[in-house]
Amino acid sequence: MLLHILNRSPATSEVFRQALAAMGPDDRLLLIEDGVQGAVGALFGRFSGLEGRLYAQEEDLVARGLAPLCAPSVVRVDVEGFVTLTEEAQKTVSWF
Amino acid sequence: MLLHILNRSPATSEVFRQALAAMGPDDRLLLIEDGVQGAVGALFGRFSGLEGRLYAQEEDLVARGLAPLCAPSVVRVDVEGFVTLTEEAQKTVSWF
Amino acid sequence: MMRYAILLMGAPYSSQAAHSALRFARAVAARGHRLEGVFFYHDGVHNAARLAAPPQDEPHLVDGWAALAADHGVPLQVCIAAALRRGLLDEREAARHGKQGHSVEPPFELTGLGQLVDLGLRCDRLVTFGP
Amino acid sequence: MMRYAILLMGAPYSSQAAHSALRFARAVAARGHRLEGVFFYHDGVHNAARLAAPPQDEPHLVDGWAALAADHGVPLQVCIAAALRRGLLDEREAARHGKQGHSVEPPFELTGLGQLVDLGLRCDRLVTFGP
Amino acid sequence: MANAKGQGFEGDLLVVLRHGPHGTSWLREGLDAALVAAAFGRRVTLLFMGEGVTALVPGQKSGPLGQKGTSPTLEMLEMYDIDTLLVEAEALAWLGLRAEELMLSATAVEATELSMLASTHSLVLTF
Amino acid sequence: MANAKGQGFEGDLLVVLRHGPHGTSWLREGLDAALVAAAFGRRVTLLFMGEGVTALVPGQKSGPLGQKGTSPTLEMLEMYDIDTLLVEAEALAWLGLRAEELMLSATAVEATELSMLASTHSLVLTF
Repeated sequence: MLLHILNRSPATSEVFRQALAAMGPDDRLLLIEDGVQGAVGALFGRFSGLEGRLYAQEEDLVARGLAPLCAPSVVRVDVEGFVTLTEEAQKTVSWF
Repeated sequence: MLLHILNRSPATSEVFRQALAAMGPDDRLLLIEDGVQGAVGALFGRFSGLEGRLYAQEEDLVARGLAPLCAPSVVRVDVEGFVTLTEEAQKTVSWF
Repeated sequence: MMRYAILLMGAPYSSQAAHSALRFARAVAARGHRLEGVFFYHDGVHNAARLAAPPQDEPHLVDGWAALAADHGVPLQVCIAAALRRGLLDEREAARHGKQGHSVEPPFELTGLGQLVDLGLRCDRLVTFGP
Repeated sequence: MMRYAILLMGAPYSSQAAHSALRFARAVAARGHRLEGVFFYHDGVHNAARLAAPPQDEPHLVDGWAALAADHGVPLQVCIAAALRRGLLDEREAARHGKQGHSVEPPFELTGLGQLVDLGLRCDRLVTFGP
Repeated sequence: MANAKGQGFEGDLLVVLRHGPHGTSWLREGLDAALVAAAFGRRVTLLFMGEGVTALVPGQKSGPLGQKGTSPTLEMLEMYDIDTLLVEAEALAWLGLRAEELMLSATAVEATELSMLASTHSLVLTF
Repeated sequence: MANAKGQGFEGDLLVVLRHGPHGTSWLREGLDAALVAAAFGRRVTLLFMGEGVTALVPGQKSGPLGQKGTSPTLEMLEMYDIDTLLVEAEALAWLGLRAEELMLSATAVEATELSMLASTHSLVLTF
């Protein structure tokens, strides 16, 4: 199981498609920085099928005022949770 | 008539949609740098409806080996042609 | 003859923006227009990095801008706020911030954002090159 | 306890990558892991800019990295080729390229890309922060 | 106040903000340009486009390292007489917010109206 | 030679190249990392993804200011024993080229095969 990390918003960048294409069936996806926009509103639809494997960095949601808008099925993790995710994955792959 | 300038590839960036949204019916679009990928292959389809108003920077096509693949309806201009386009337009707007 | 200004927001080497802007600047001057200034903002301020040492077989953009200034008297204006954050200081700012050494020198000049607004509204054309 | 390495490819201020990487680095150390190195590549080399003078009410990332190195003995390795192109030179490279002054100093060290490959394959985890 | 027909949008400077807070410095540097122009007595219109609409999400906070973000700057816009704030309607839609829920009073602009904005201002800067 | 089933792709380092030549320094800096790893005796797989496929378009030239581009570096890959070159089939399709038309011998990889690549290499670097 790998951890993929995405920091770009699906509103502007098609990079999320590369992350999705490279993900195995058990891999996890963590949204950080502007990537957390993907946990909100209609953009969340880009990640359908990842229920239980889609994470978002809590601090980035909070700083942007997006925490109240975050889709309920997204698992919110703080930076300690980010470290835990990297421990649990065999390796990490970043998409930016 | 305004000249819009786009330097990102539609393969990765959604910025071309912003350029298209901001264009008036007589405005022109010049593709430069990685933007010239939009003059090639299936990506050219993103700019349908701009016939006669879609330009591409010749030097950028040539450096990338893309000149032979450029769609025939794209008007190819060198840097002097770029200057002429800015002369003819009332102002320029850049999308990156 | 028209008055032109260029706004450059891309760093050399990391993006092609600086190459495009320099080529366009030369073409504007060759065409007989008056280039009233190049304004460096965002990561474009790195074009003023006097310590840049690119490989010998690659164009040296910092020198390229200086040559443009020498040939056509074009002011090279660098946003001071954007530059300070990014480690680009002239001798005066280095002294003011207690830093030894400096990273910007003439013909590049640190200036305020007001110069960009002035250039943009005073010239017939402003062309932006982003990263 | 695992061995971690960080690859940082974003400049401070222009992107959040450096903030994220520094926070992650501290969390890794707090968790008891061993952070074997931070490698600065692409625009990430600007994190080593000793002349950076950010506004007083913003985090000073260059100092933040130096504090991490002091607190946890983390090597801060800057790709020399990426740095030279971008105007980041230590005293030795400045002398070698005939430049007066320098823009990188310890604890940041200029080094080759081989160090990145070594870190990546030697550590249990490499985490990349891009712009 | 700007209306939905495009009248009232004429001005010296259109600043197009296409990035959100915290992730990059684009929003901050774009706002700085707008503030300086306004301080010099120029009429400024702000257009929040694409990701830029997230600049106006209410309840923004400092970043975990103490990064201020841009909401304090946005709150100063009125002092600078920058009161024409436009937001791309389509971007608001994907965010799932209505214009009234934003942290500042802003007018939603439909796609069909966007194209006239650039031509009704003397200068357009995109960030 | 890598085959279409994913066997033979195992190796030390997967370098994912997602940008074309000339526009940014990503491709050059990614290739530099690959060359250094290979010089240190590591097995390297290159995956050209998205815009990255344009790195392999034949007939590339220097830029108008004398920028070398990356095709001279690509021609050195064989000397460094980097011979596993993969290209995303979907990206080739939008470019309108077939794998045989590229400047170097490369294997097209379908979307369904992409996902196994990251797990079969010790380290993945994206550029």
